[in-house]
Amino acid sequence: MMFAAATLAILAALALVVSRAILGPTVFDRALAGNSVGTLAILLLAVVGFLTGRPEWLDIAITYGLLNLIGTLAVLKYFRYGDLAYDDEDGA
Amino acid sequence: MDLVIEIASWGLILTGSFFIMVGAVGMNRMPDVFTRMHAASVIDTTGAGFLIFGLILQAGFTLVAAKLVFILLLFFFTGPVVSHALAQAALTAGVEPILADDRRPGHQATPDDTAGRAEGVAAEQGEQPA
Amino acid sequence: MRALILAIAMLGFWLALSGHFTPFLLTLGVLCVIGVAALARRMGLIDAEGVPIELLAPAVTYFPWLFFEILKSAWAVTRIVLSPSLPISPTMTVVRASQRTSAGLSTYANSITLTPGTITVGLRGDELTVHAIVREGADDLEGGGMDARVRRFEGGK
Amino acid sequence: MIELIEGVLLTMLAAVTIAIVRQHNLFGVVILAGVYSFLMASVLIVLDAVDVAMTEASVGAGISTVILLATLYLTGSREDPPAHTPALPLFVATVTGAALIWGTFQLPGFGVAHSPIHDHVAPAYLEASTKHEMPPNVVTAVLADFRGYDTLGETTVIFTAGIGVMLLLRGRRKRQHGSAKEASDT
Repeated sequence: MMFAAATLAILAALALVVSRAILGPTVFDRALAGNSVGTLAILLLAVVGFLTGRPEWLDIAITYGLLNLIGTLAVLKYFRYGDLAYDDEDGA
Repeated sequence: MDLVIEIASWGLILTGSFFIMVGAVGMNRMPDVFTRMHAASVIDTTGAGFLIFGLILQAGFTLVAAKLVFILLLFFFTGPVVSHALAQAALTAGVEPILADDRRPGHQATPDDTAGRAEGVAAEQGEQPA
Repeated sequence: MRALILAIAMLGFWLALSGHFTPFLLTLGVLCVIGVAALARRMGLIDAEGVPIELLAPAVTYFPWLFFEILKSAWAVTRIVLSPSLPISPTMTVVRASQRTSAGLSTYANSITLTPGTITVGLRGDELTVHAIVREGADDLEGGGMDARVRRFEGGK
Repeated sequence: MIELIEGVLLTMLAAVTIAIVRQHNLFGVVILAGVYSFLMASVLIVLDAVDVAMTEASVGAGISTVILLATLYLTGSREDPPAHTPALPLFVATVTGAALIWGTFQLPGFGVAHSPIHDHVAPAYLEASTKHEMPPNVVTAVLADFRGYDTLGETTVIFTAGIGVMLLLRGRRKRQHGSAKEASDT
């Protein structure tokens, strides 16, 4: 019951955030919304796991978290430096 | 005792859901990227935090709880990195924040501005029809 | 020493994800952890910045304080979002950070970002550029309460 | 409840798809494609296809975002105005889509226990994976043990492709940055 409530809240929030991703207007609004979509997808995953009584899928939520970080940072690094491989050769 | 835990996790999960909704609404109400980021960080910290604490109470002392703690730590350590990168990238690209009050000394340019690149990106954004 | 603690932490993470304790899988896990720790050491990732074990003890008191700060400011942002008139007064300001180590400095910058309502936008030397959603948030940071708290966290006086 | 979640997620997927089509800034397209992948992975999770969801998230939201950005670095980020009318592509896409939808009518219903895929190799895999010393997860056992050579071949192909992409991008970078930077790096 409370998981259902939380699921509904997350879905509503997801809809709002996706609408922000679609409306933009700048690329950074989209990137911000994209990152929030990732966060909400992780939370949805966790809550749905409890809702269906099988919360073991959380490893995947962790993977999502790491991927979300990589994806968003790749986009932002591109804007900051204009090149994904910026400090590849500087030892980082 | 079980009842106490049950009620506590109810409260935490509903509080978390509330903050998630607030953050999402805020992302649609705020006027520009920088102010929207504040709303998004409500989702990342308070919303996710309360929700996951509630789920931990439900999970009890199991591996599931440990994984939830990892997810929470992940949010707390990666969230600021992303926000910071986003703000800096937006500023570098020439997105001017809407400000009521600018206390930066002399309103100097952003740190190590890569000017040529920034103009290109800003020009692209100008063409966007919202 | 740092490599050992890193290895123990990674082993704990691996165990939590795996959830299987047969000897075969445990051996594989331990071997992987040793390999990764050796690799990290070779890459020079294991130093005061990569594995800040000195900060573990102060973190016990710092994090609850930070959580409380996050709660307070999240509530403030919530009130702003939910009020019909949207009373924001976005402010950019420059704050001086007094931390000595890079780990302390990044803790301060990230703590500012973690509390909803303030975001560290830039960092040059010991000057943080901060965007706050209302003037009061910028005033608080300029007051330096959090700065002093982080300085104590990293072990200064 | 599950149907509701699926319905909402699929609606959002449709909205994001339309937004991708209408978007002319290719950075926006990349980011929206990442959003699409996360939503799709959530749908797959709700449908119980956990391993597919993992793949969708890592390939769709992780790797292809990075690869598409690397491509944009080489090509520029504005969509060119179309050189010809969209009638032919639209026709091809419509026919393909219709054929695919028509194909789904022949498939067994979702979650039917005795559809062909569940009656042939799956029981054998399930039985064998409990008998021998194998990874505890059956999907992993199938991928890494029963179809081990298959998986080895796949990963070899992907690894080679990755190396090829890296070499291509690297060669371009060297030429652009000139030799002065290289000298300072060593």
